[in-house]
Amino acid sequence: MNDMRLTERAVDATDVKISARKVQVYYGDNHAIKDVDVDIPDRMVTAFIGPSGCGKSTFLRSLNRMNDTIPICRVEGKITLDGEDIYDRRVDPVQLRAKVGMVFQKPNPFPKSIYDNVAYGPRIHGLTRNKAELDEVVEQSLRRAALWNEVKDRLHAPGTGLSGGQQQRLCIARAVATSPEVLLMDEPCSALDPIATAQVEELIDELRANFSVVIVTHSMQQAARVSQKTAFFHLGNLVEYGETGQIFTKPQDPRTESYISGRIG
Amino acid sequence: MNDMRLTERAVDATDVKISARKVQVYYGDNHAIKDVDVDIPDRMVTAFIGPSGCGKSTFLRSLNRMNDTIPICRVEGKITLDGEDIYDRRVDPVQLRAKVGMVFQKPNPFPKSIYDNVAYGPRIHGLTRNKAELDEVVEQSLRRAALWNEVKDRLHAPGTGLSGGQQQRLCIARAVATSPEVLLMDEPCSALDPIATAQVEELIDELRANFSVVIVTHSMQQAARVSQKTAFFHLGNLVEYGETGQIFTKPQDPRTESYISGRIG
Amino acid sequence: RDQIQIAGSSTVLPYATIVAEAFGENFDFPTPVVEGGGSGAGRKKLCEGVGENTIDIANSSSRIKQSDIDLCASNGVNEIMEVRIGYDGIVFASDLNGAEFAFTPADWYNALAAKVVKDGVLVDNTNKTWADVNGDLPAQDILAFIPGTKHGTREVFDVKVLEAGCEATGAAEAMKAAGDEKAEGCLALRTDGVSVDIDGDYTETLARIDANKNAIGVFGLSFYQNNTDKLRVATMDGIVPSTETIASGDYPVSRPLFFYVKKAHLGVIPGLQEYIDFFVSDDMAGPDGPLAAYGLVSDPELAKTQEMVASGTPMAPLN
Amino acid sequence: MTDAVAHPTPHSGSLLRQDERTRRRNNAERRFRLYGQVAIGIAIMALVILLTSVLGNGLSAFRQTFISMPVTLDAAVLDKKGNRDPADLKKVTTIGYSKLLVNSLTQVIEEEGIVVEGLASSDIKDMISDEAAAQVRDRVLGNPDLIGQTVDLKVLANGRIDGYLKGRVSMESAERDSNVSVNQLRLTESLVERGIIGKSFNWGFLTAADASELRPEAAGLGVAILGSAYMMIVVLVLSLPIGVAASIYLEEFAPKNRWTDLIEVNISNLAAVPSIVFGILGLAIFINFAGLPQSAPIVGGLVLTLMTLPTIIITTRAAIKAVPPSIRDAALGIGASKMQTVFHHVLPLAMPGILTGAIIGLAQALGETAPLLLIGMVAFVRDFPAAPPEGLFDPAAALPVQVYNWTQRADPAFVERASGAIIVLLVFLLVMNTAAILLRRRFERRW
Amino acid sequence: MSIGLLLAIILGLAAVGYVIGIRRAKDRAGGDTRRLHSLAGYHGQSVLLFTAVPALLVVGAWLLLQPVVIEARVSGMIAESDVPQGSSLDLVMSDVRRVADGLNAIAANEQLTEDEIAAMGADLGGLRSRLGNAGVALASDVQPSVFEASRTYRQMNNTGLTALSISAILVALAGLVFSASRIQAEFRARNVSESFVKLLFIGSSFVAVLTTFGIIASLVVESVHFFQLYPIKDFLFSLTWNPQFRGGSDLGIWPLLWGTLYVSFVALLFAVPVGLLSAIYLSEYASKRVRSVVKPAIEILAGIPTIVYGLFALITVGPFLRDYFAQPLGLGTSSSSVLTAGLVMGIMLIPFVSSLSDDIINAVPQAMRDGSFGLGATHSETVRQVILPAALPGIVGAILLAASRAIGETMIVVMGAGAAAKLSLNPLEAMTTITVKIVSQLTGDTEFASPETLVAFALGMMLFIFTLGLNVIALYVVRKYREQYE
Ligand SMILES: Nc1ncnc2c1ncn2[C@@H]1O[C@H](COP(=O)(O)OP(=O)(O)OP(=O)(O)O)[C@@H](O)[C@H]1O
Ligand SMILES: Nc1ncnc2c1ncn2[C@@H]1O[C@H](COP(=O)(O)OP(=O)(O)OP(=O)(O)O)[C@@H](O)[C@H]1O
Ligand SMILES: [Mg+2]
Ligand SMILES: [Mg+2]
Repeated sequence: MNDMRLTERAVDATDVKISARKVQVYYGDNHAIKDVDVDIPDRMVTAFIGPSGCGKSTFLRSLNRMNDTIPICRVEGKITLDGEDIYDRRVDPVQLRAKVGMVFQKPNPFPKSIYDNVAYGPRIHGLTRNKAELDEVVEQSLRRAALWNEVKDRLHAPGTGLSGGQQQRLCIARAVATSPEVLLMDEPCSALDPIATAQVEELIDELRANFSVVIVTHSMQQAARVSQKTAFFHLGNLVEYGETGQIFTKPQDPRTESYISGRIG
Repeated sequence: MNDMRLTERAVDATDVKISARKVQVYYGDNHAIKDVDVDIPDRMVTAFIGPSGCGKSTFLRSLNRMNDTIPICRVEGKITLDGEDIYDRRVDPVQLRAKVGMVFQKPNPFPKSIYDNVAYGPRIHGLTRNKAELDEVVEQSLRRAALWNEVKDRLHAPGTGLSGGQQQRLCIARAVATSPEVLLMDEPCSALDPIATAQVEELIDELRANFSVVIVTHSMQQAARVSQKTAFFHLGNLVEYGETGQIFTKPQDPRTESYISGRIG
Repeated sequence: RDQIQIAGSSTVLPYATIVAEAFGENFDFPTPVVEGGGSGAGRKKLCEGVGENTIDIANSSSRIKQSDIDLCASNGVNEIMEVRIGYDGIVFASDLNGAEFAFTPADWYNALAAKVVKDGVLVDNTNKTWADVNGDLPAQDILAFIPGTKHGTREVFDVKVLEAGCEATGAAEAMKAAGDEKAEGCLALRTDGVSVDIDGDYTETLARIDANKNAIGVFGLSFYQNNTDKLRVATMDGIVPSTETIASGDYPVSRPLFFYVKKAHLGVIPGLQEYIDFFVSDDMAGPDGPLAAYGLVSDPELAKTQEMVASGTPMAPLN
Repeated sequence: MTDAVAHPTPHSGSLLRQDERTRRRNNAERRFRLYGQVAIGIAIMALVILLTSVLGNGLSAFRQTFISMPVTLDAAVLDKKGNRDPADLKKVTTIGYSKLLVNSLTQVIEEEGIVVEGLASSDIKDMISDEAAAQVRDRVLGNPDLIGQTVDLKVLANGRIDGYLKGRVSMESAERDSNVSVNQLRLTESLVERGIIGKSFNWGFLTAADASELRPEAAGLGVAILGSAYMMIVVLVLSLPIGVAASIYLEEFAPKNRWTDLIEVNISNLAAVPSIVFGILGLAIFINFAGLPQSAPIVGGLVLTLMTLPTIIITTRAAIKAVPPSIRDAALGIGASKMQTVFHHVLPLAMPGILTGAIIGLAQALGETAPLLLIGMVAFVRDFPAAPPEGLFDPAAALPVQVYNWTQRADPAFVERASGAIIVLLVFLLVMNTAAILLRRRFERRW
Repeated sequence: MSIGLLLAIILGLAAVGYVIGIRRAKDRAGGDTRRLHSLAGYHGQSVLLFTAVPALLVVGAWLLLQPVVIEARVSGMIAESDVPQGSSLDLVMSDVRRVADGLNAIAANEQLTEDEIAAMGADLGGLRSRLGNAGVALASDVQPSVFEASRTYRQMNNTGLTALSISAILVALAGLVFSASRIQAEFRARNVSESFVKLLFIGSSFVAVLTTFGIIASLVVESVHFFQLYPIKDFLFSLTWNPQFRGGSDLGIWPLLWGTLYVSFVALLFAVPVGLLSAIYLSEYASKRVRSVVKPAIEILAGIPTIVYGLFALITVGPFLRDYFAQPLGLGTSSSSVLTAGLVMGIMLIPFVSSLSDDIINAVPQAMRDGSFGLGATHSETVRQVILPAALPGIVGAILLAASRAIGETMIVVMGAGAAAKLSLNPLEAMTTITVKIVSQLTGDTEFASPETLVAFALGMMLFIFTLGLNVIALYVVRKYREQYE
């Protein structure tokens, strides 16, 4: 793709957190991501938009090697985090994923209590020194995910007994609790009402102060509201990538334009 | 609740398809739906809105007795379909669910091929006489769910290998294929891009010609676009129910108003 | 290893356990460990070599074979003592409430053999009832439970009953005339289900007779003696089987029982010498001893055996 | 809508009336349910039949006939030199003690004034178990002070007398039985009336060692229970961890390639290897090659471990496979390592299946005889093995071995004991599995 | 120091190492565990592993080697003349060991010094009875050279043990110090201990492979031996099985293979439907209470010794089938038959199918059921068309397990189907299986080196190859139909 533009951007972006070069992802024979180059800046929110099935989740999952778990999935190209190739043999995907957290498209709480769901990350990463600290982290995370008020009386009820939107927020809380450097969120607000959405967006904005956030969203408005950078995917290609304002106001590619204006799907 | 208003509406509504009276739903001790009275008109789209966790899905599931599958769930009150109590002992939930189809909040395709997923309903209900007809129904349904173009070359690939949005549309196609009289859709467009959403909304509009559709949605815009009636739930209560236009323009309950204007969650 | 280890024939097993038990009770040595597992396997284990990991004594319901001796020799087991402990009678018995039978080997041959002589020519056996075989026998369907070919008892049955019957009926002659030099056809049995091989034990045969009241089974004398309230024994050539008739040789169907001692272990395994002395002592293997009480036919030449055991004479090469 | 016009919806009509098709489908549903009930019925019925037959045959083994009488431990017989020298005391064999017991019983009969015509003194001797003499001898050797005293003893009665009290032997059968006489039975009746002969709980059945064919009344399961317990310890300690570890590796870590296919096929194939072949293996590897002793529970345990491994691996793998991938994704997504994912999430969810594997595998291991046949455990063992770990290397029997041995014995008294042994085995199995069954119930959940 | 004590010390050290590891890790993190790469527990674990494992390996290796070394030395001390005629050095060595044990026991009982023990050599006759009193029975008097050898053996053993104790503890300490000193905040303790655990996992999966090698190795020698005595052509292609004591046997595998397949087939034909339907009923329809009672109850069926089934077949089922089916239908008069054995074996196999399938069915996510119910499917349609396909891999596993068990079963076949090797289609006739013949030929009274006995090994080998083939096919079939949910 338009390599020139990319280099340009790399210069003006303050700090590149993740950079992808010529990334290809295949599911068996299905070429799901084609030759994608992208630089995800630090301390910013990047939004991935694009029609359903265009490869957003796939690309997102390749950023923290979650694709490793799908046997038929194959990733080519180079993705670096802070300049280090994450597909290098020496890289421990565990450490990578501790740094690059993920909220999945389908909420997938553990069949454990709400508390344990959130406390899991801090526990395995040793983020807290004692129970009190852990309680603190759990409460904080649930608050930040705008779930605390709904569940504070039933922290020990199973996480799978929550409503769809609650599960989604639980998964956000769970991811936030480990304080990753990069947070990948796959449609984090799809099951949320406008107010909860606003709260999560607030959270995203807050996270941006220290971390890098990548969100996949179908809502143009949301992308416009929360992100500084936007990438538009179409049929596995990264069609356009740039400042959010620019993408939404002056898209350069006709496909971007027609998607934004609601003409292609 | 405001029984008076309800009676009023029941008169002016052309035809009541489902009517609920004093419905209570409990999950163990948790009183999730409190005393809900509602009449769902035939040949119309009814939207359920409300903050996450307020009981929309729960109420929706009680309309076709899907709550029966949750052991701790208990339903009280009376729900009638075409005047017949669906919780009557003589009612066969299977027949009920054939009439009242459902699309779940979390897409749950069967671990079968895309084709088999859609053909499942017609097959068990014996809706088609031969393979050609079945093929026809499958194609139609996939087309109506705006998925045909994406999957027509891989009808025999597993449905679980689709992207999130594709799975959601697959589940819609699956539900549509059985041509139910009432279709309950729990956030059918949550994972869909605007164009696909528009296509699904078109489908809903089309279904309205013959059937009754109930959709749960978090998007006020969507509710306004597709529904004729809207019910607003809050903390398990049905706060307000009425013509969509009226709810969005002149809400009577302060809670409705603040929800619509984005102040309570 | 402190205790004596014994393995081999399941026919000898009960006698060996009786002796082992008494030995453990009355001597300071631990009670020997006695295994079944079959004569063949026992002798194989005996011949596996000299040393703690190998057994000391192999029980056997038949004489050791040259191949075993060769195997022994190749593993350094050069001297073996052969001890004949007595005889085992093999009896034919049917359900207690059934008819009485008085057999001759010829009856058995005519009942079970694949080919029998009829009017001087070899024909396929079509006898259905015992009366077809011999007019003196009851008109009862033939159904015989005989030991499977794994059992040593079967060999005795083959030799002492079938072959004898084959000779007696003239079938052997006819076969030889027909070109079967060694009359091997004598041992070919019918396959139409009248003769049923039993791979299990006498208890199984007994259970089968329980389920098929008109069947005849082959048992060891001691087994029969313990179950006289369920079984009716048949005579052979007019002789009733008993320890006396077998000891005297009147009852034809019997066989000697042996055990084989690895001489190299004598003087090394504590109690081994004492055990074998004890086994063949009159207190045990004599006609009034517990073994006889259980059904072992005492060896008339026991004194010779005792002497041999005391002096530790190894067995001479097989002739 | 076009579709609906093309295919008029078949679900119209009242909910309260089932349409034809629904009725058919519901009938199919009912039939299906019925099949399930019938299937369970068949399984339970088979279980009930088997258990009743085992219990019916075997419960009587837990009671045994004893003769209670005063026995004079005559110093003139037991210690001719009168110096209580253990070496001399040992010279008196069980035959000597047997005479003592016979004298005592004869005396009792005389004192009670029981007269049975034609009763020979050998008849009296045969009423007392041979084991009794051995027991008294052991007791005296352990405590030489008893010599010269008259002690009240409860000694085992002969198996046929026991059989008479249990209805196995009758007057008619005694007439044909060379091992028991009608006179003995008459005498027994008189003694039972006077409370000298009677049945009581048979501790010996649980604690004593096996006995020879001449003393079915004395045969017990002590050595076998110990041997089985030792073997099961070995099996439990080895097969469950190894099996689960291997399954985890194959399901979660191993690359999916030819090599792991090979291992997979290989494991399913091992499950089909007849158990006796594992015995051949054990003989070759553990005894002949590694030099472990014959008849030892350690070898039995190792062989049974190898035999149960495939069962545990196959069930565990199936259970691990059934855990939905989204759970793994969730854990990996927050930076859990594969190992943590497995231990924290996958294993707990797979636990019911793993425990089922353990239950079935151990049941199989506990009841298996064939492989023990070749490693010398199907044996007559009288001496108790020592406490573990040394005891693992001592000869021992096992419960199924005892069952197998006893079913082959000629004396009908062993039939009841074999069934009794099966009861003990099943109780053993239940005790062993209770923990697993309870645990499994706790781990069962739907998500 | 006894081995038990040594092991206890090593494990104790490991436990100490665990604690030290945790402490040190916390120290290194300056009290703030969040700075650690891995949880403190992993640091402890890595120290534990480094302490225990090498030391245990040393102990293991030492214990394997020590006897070899010592016996080589000691056996040199025994005079040629002291080895009795026909006996072997090996046996004398066992005497040496026994005497040494006895000396140890005496020394321990009576608090003897080394010199006093040496003095015992003067009265070798008395020694035997002393040893006897100490619980060590000897078959004959102790020879002087044997006594000397025993003493040396004892001393060397004691020295060896001391040396072992010292070196093992040193190794443990070294491991402890080394791994504890490695602890840094950044030290990847989790990776280290996880790699270690993974290694253990790999090792465990090798056990199965090694078992296979072991089986092949233990079968192949005697099989070759068999084929030298009996033509492989006849074994593979002859249609009769008729072993004889005096040779001239026909040992064709086909009747046995046929019997094996037939009996297993009948057993599965019974067990699979019953087991599967029970599993479905238990997991889908039955109440929790019923399930929690019935499931363990059915599992008892797997624990009943096969001999009980055998007797059940022999006494009850066999005559029943004969009287009510075989005879009225004119299909034979045999009370033992393939059908008898198959049915009874089927009962035994029910839990293999039902319990495992039940667990797997239970593990299918509820969302699958909801999806199907939501479309108006009945419960049975849901089960048949959604749940069973999703649970298929596990169910196939269960069925394979049951099939394996069926092929390997002996007792039920012996008593239920009889011992007659026959090629017949009639299920009411007696037949037998490979496994039965392996057992019976191996434990029979025939001489070992004859083809009649050795054939057992060849049968085992053929069965192994045969089931291997079946399993390969099964693997590919399952692969093809595997369906993954979510
Ligand atoms: N299976 C369950 N067990 C227990 N409680 C449940 C269960 N499902 C839902 N609840 C609780 O019932 C309440 C209503 O849940 P419901 O799923 O109906 O919410 P909803 O309106 O659909 O929300 P959302 O928009 O987030 O999907 C919530 O408080 C939820 O936690
Ligand atoms: N596990 C899988 N196996 C095979 N194909 C897959 C798999 N997951 C996704 N695909 C295919 O890869 C393509 C990209 O999928 P992806 O999930 O990345 O889409 P997406 O952009 O996230 O869409 P959505 O907005 O619907 O979630 C789609 O065509 C999809 O069908
Ligand atoms: Mg997606
Ligand atoms: Mg919901």
